[in-house]
Amino acid sequence: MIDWNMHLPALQVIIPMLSAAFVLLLRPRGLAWAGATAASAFTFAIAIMLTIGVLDGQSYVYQMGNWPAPYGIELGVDSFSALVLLIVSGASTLALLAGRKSLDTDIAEERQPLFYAAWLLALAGLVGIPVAADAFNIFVFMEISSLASYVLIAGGRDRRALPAVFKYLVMGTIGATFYLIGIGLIYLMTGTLNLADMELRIHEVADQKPILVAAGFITIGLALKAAVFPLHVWLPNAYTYSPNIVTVFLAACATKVSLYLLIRFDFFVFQPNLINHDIQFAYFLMPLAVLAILVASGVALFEKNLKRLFAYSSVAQIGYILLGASLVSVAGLTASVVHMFNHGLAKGTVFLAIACLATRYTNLRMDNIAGAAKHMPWTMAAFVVAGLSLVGVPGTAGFISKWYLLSAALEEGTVGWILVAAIIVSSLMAMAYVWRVIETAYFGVQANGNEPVVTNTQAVIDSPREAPIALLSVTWVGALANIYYGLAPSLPVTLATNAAETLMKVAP
Amino acid sequence: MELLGLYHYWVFAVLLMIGFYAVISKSNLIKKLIGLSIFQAAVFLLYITMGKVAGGTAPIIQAGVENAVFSNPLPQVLILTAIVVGISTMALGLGIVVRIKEEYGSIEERDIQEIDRR
Amino acid sequence: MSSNTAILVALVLPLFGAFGIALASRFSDNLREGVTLVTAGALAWTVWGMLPELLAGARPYVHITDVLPGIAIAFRVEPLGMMFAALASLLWIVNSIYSIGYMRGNQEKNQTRFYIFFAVAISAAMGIAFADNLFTLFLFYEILTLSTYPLVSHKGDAKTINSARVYLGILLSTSIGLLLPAIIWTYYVAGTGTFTEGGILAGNLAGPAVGLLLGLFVFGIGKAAVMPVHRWLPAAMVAPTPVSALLHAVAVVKAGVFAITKVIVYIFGIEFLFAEPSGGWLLYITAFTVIAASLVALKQTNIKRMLAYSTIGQLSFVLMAAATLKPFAEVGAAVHMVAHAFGKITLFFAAGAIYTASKKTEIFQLRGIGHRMPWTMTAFTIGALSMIGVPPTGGFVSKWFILAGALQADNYVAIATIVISTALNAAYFLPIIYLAWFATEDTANTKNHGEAPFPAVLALTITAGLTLALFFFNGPLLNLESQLVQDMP
Amino acid sequence: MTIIFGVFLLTLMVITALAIVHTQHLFVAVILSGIFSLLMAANFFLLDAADVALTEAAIGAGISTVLFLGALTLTGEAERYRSSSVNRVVALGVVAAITLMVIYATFDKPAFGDPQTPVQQHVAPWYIDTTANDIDIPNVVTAVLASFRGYDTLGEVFVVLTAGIGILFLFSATPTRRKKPQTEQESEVESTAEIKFGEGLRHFLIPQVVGRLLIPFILLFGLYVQFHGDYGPGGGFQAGAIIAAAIILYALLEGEARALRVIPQWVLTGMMAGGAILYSAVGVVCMMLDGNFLEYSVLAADPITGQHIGIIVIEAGVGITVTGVLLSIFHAFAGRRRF
Repeated sequence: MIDWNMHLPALQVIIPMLSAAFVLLLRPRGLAWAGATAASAFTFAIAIMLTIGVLDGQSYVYQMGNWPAPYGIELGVDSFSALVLLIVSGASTLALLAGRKSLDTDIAEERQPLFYAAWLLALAGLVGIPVAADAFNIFVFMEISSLASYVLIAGGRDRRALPAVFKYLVMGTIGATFYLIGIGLIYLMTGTLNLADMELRIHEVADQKPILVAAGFITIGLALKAAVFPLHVWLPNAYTYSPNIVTVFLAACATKVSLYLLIRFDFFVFQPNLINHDIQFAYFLMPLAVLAILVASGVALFEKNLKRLFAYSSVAQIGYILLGASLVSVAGLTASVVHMFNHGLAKGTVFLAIACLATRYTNLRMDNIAGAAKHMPWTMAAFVVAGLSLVGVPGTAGFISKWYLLSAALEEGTVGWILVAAIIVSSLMAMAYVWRVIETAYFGVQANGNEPVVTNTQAVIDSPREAPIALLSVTWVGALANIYYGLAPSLPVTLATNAAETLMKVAP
Repeated sequence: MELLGLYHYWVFAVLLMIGFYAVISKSNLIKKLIGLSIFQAAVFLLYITMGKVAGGTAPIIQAGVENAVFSNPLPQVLILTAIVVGISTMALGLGIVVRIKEEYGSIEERDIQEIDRR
Repeated sequence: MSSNTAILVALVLPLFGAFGIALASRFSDNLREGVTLVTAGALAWTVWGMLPELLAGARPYVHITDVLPGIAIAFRVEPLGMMFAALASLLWIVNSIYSIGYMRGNQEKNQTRFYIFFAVAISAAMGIAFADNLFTLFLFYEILTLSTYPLVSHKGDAKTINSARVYLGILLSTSIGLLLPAIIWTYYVAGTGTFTEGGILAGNLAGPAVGLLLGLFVFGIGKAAVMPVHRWLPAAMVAPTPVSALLHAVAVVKAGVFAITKVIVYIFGIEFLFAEPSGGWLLYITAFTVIAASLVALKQTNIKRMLAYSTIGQLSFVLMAAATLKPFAEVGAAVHMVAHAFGKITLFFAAGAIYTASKKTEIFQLRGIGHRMPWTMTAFTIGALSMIGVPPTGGFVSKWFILAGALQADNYVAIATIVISTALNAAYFLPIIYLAWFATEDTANTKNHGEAPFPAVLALTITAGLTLALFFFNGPLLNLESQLVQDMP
Repeated sequence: MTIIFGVFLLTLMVITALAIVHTQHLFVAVILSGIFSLLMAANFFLLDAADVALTEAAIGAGISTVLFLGALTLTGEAERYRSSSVNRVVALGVVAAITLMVIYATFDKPAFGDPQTPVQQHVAPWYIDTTANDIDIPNVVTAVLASFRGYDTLGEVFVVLTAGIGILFLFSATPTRRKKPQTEQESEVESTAEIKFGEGLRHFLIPQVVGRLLIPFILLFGLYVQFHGDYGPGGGFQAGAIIAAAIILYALLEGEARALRVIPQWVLTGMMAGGAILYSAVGVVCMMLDGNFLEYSVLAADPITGQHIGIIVIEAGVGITVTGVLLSIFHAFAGRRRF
């Protein structure tokens, strides 16, 4: 009898990948969507099984081809990767379940098998990274996910998607190449690619220049992929002009995976070995994180386009995640990991609600959606919940991460108070930009008359008053999850605490 | 031998610099992609250089030859992969450039920004 | 019903009510109002039912869930919360009766939405009243803010939206910007945020930090409207009058002063705060707010705006009493919350009744109106007397206790403030009473009108009666609140 | 001697790269970058990396150049602007910072070619020994590629597949500017142009004859590289590129349309997916046979035979996908009308 439980880490990646190849061949209408959704749901189920296993204290290690560890490629799943796997596969599944109608309007029917195959490849790449325990293997899967997400974003109807995706491609490739230089230098000094082995062997050569430079290259390269301020310039347009459902998927998880990798590398490999690495890491990233939080929130305050507004908000939220990590403490790291989960939840739901709006309003500029709540009360109610979660109002998931982040900052003494101030100022800015949208949608009056301006007048008559039921119900699943994880956050908190303790090498 | 080694690393650094310069400063999108490919090629050189063993041969075991010195096969495998990844990125990039030309009528970054601002 | 279940019922009942209101509105308006009244009645019955046990010294407790390790959603009934809950649940009935008359009399739109959010706000007020720790308090505090937003912005025109934005902006930003750090700081230094008799901060915090933390709490709880975070209160006057009554008398501002008092009593601990000089500024800022708000009220011509500034003054009056940190003053603070609630709701009801009947909103328009609306203006007079603190009204009782506390503490700032503010209160209320009863009506500009619709008159008569009753039958209340301070010197 | 040759090649590469960046004529830049790749390949050969050299020559110099030229015909050949001075300063600043970083790193680097460095000591000997004992094929690079790090290679196949999907997806969009109905005259002009373009070099005798002669040999060579990968330099990637090159040559001679008739797009799409599926299926079969994913040893009673089977099959999968993807991409570029 085959022990499938043992194979889970491998299956996690292989299933979406193999399904992608099959989906490519599915011709008849709708089948590609169904295949992709089923594969994604299966992937999600595996992620859940892995999480349950991890919570039970099981540790997953898998040797590809049964070759022993530093020689062959090893896979491993611990609390940290399990959490990221949940975010990625969950976001993909929900987005697919919600998005059929929305994607039908964005992607012509004959292009759909290609599109859904690319979607599954993006999923496979994104789950492949947290599962991998080998530095070069991570590079390969990083490229699968990047190339596939370029394709997904290029599916946007607006032609501005193309320059946006080109910029993303160039910057993403530079980031990946930096990463490659970094692991090349480490390999030069240690002779290994396996992360665990690297951690052991790097100790002897920790003070040598190539290792320091490698740490620099890897951190910068991954920061580029994770859209850390000021390397975020590719992100706003890429999110704005991609198909709405793709934005849901990517905004919820794509940058999180790069952040995962950044944190894993810096804490797992460098932190215990490099002298003063914690201080360098903090000095380098903390100012960037604070700037990201403040500047991006500020930009979001004045942004008119709904999607770009929340894209900038994502840049700010990435700043939060980084800020927690840059404290280099168990509490900070916990905050950071918890926020990965909660932000995925909140931002995913926000973009789902925006996708709902987009089914009725072709132009998502602020003044155009005035009074939308009258026509789409359920959509806007879900948006309000998600928006509050983004701000960090108690009772929502966002509050939990803010609580952890502030607690962690308070541990730091004087610097901590500056950080507290920054976090609070940006929370207030978040409140302002979220509320601007809510107020417009609930009380705004259309400049020219009372009815919504839909460029296609036919759509006003034909379209239902609310978004399609599948899309709307998934949006509400997201909204309710925001509340559920605001009141009973033990799942992300337990995983994050375990992850932080493992990374900081504190005995639990 | 030492000199050649350092020269390899310096050439790696210089090529990296040339490629990166082209990516950042050029306005033409195709030129940017060419720069990107030089940038990546430089990294290939870094890896292959480090795998070289003095007096070694390509890592192909030949019957009857005992105690042969082989260069390290691992960086070669990695770079094989990286080359293929590189060409895939490049192809996709070119596809996007062609589509940009179709939609905007230009492949100069400056023109595109100008058109979008309107 | 045991008191433990009663807590949960009190929290959930208004939510079921909201649901019932939504359902009932599909059938008829009368049914909807019926549901509101029944729910309000049931809630009051539930809450008041806990009173005997509490007087006997019981402290019912319910633990819902641990959100994070050490941070729970839990509820415990103690004298202060009991008083607040009892007050809110009682006034909800009266307010509902009044709303029926007001909303119908003014043909307001979206009445169902109004009743639903009103019920949600009451549920949040119950949560605040019974909160066992800072986290739970904060949670319901924010729910209260958010659920009252649709009430404030009820009218939906541009001016209303602007004012509602000020309302929400100040309340949310102070709570996130100041209260949340204060709470996290408390959890961080004390390891807990549970309201404990005698406080939890003693030994965990000292020096100027205490004053700073107190500041974060006092200004973070923006609902208490201590200057300079009082701006939202006049802004919120754009709301329909029952909402203003809710905001000022029942839920919102009372939640603010209640929360601050609770924090002073159960987080800092009276003795700890008394021993720590850095917390002393609270007395001065509240005293300043009392005087300043009264002066501003003196200059107002719009009745509701005047009442709003009066509220700001009275709230700080309560806080000043609490900050006197003497047993009499603490009891006085608690009683004054009740007395002010009864008095101020009467005044708002009267103002609303005047508007409904005559569309008058300015003080100078009130000449001789007492003869057209005798019931309304009698109630108004009683409310005003209570604000000034003249017997036989509830306001006298509380002022008496507060003055006694100030004398006990030899606190001349407090004594002077009490005296001056009484004079100022008299200065802005007495002219209205004079105008209403003794001036001759300006007949040219007045349409012929009588009293407001019956439910409105009924409601304001009840609250005026309550104001008087508080003077004569205050025994149970004093008993209950003296439990707060029974261990004090 | 090799030292001098190495220095010469490296210097030439730098000069070529500078020329590429400097020229404003994109056609020249593309041809130069082909030359750059050839120089790189030669250099790899000097560094004992025969497989990489072959790949770089086939892919970097061959396929990449074809793709760039294909794109150039669709986009135009001139670079319109020089870099602005602001851009230049910024670029030079960033570049200088990174170069300093890299040169800083070279100081503690182990000596070039030293067999005692960690790179040569840690895992490398194990690969060479284990290949001899457990896999028993001469080419260690192939063993590492296909078995020890077979999972990487699987990922790589999917990267190629993604690129193929991406190009097909991008080019399945109709340009918005062309959606308007065309005037009669325009469409006529266009259709005649298309006929000429579609005919390839059919009317030129010498390329026709030479090409016809060459194609079978190229195909044969491709197959040789595919199946001889275990013994010498080569494998699925190189073979795929070479076979694709043969068919591209055919398309150049006979016209793109006719080439597409010989191997239609649905076959190509099938190849793209099929190769990848074949590869993954080997892994899944290994799982079914109670091994780990991609543990070829369980495929036959004798582990070494199992390894051989596994490597041959997955190399075939790689070859099929690479051929399919490269041809799809070529057709996508070549069959695109110029707008």
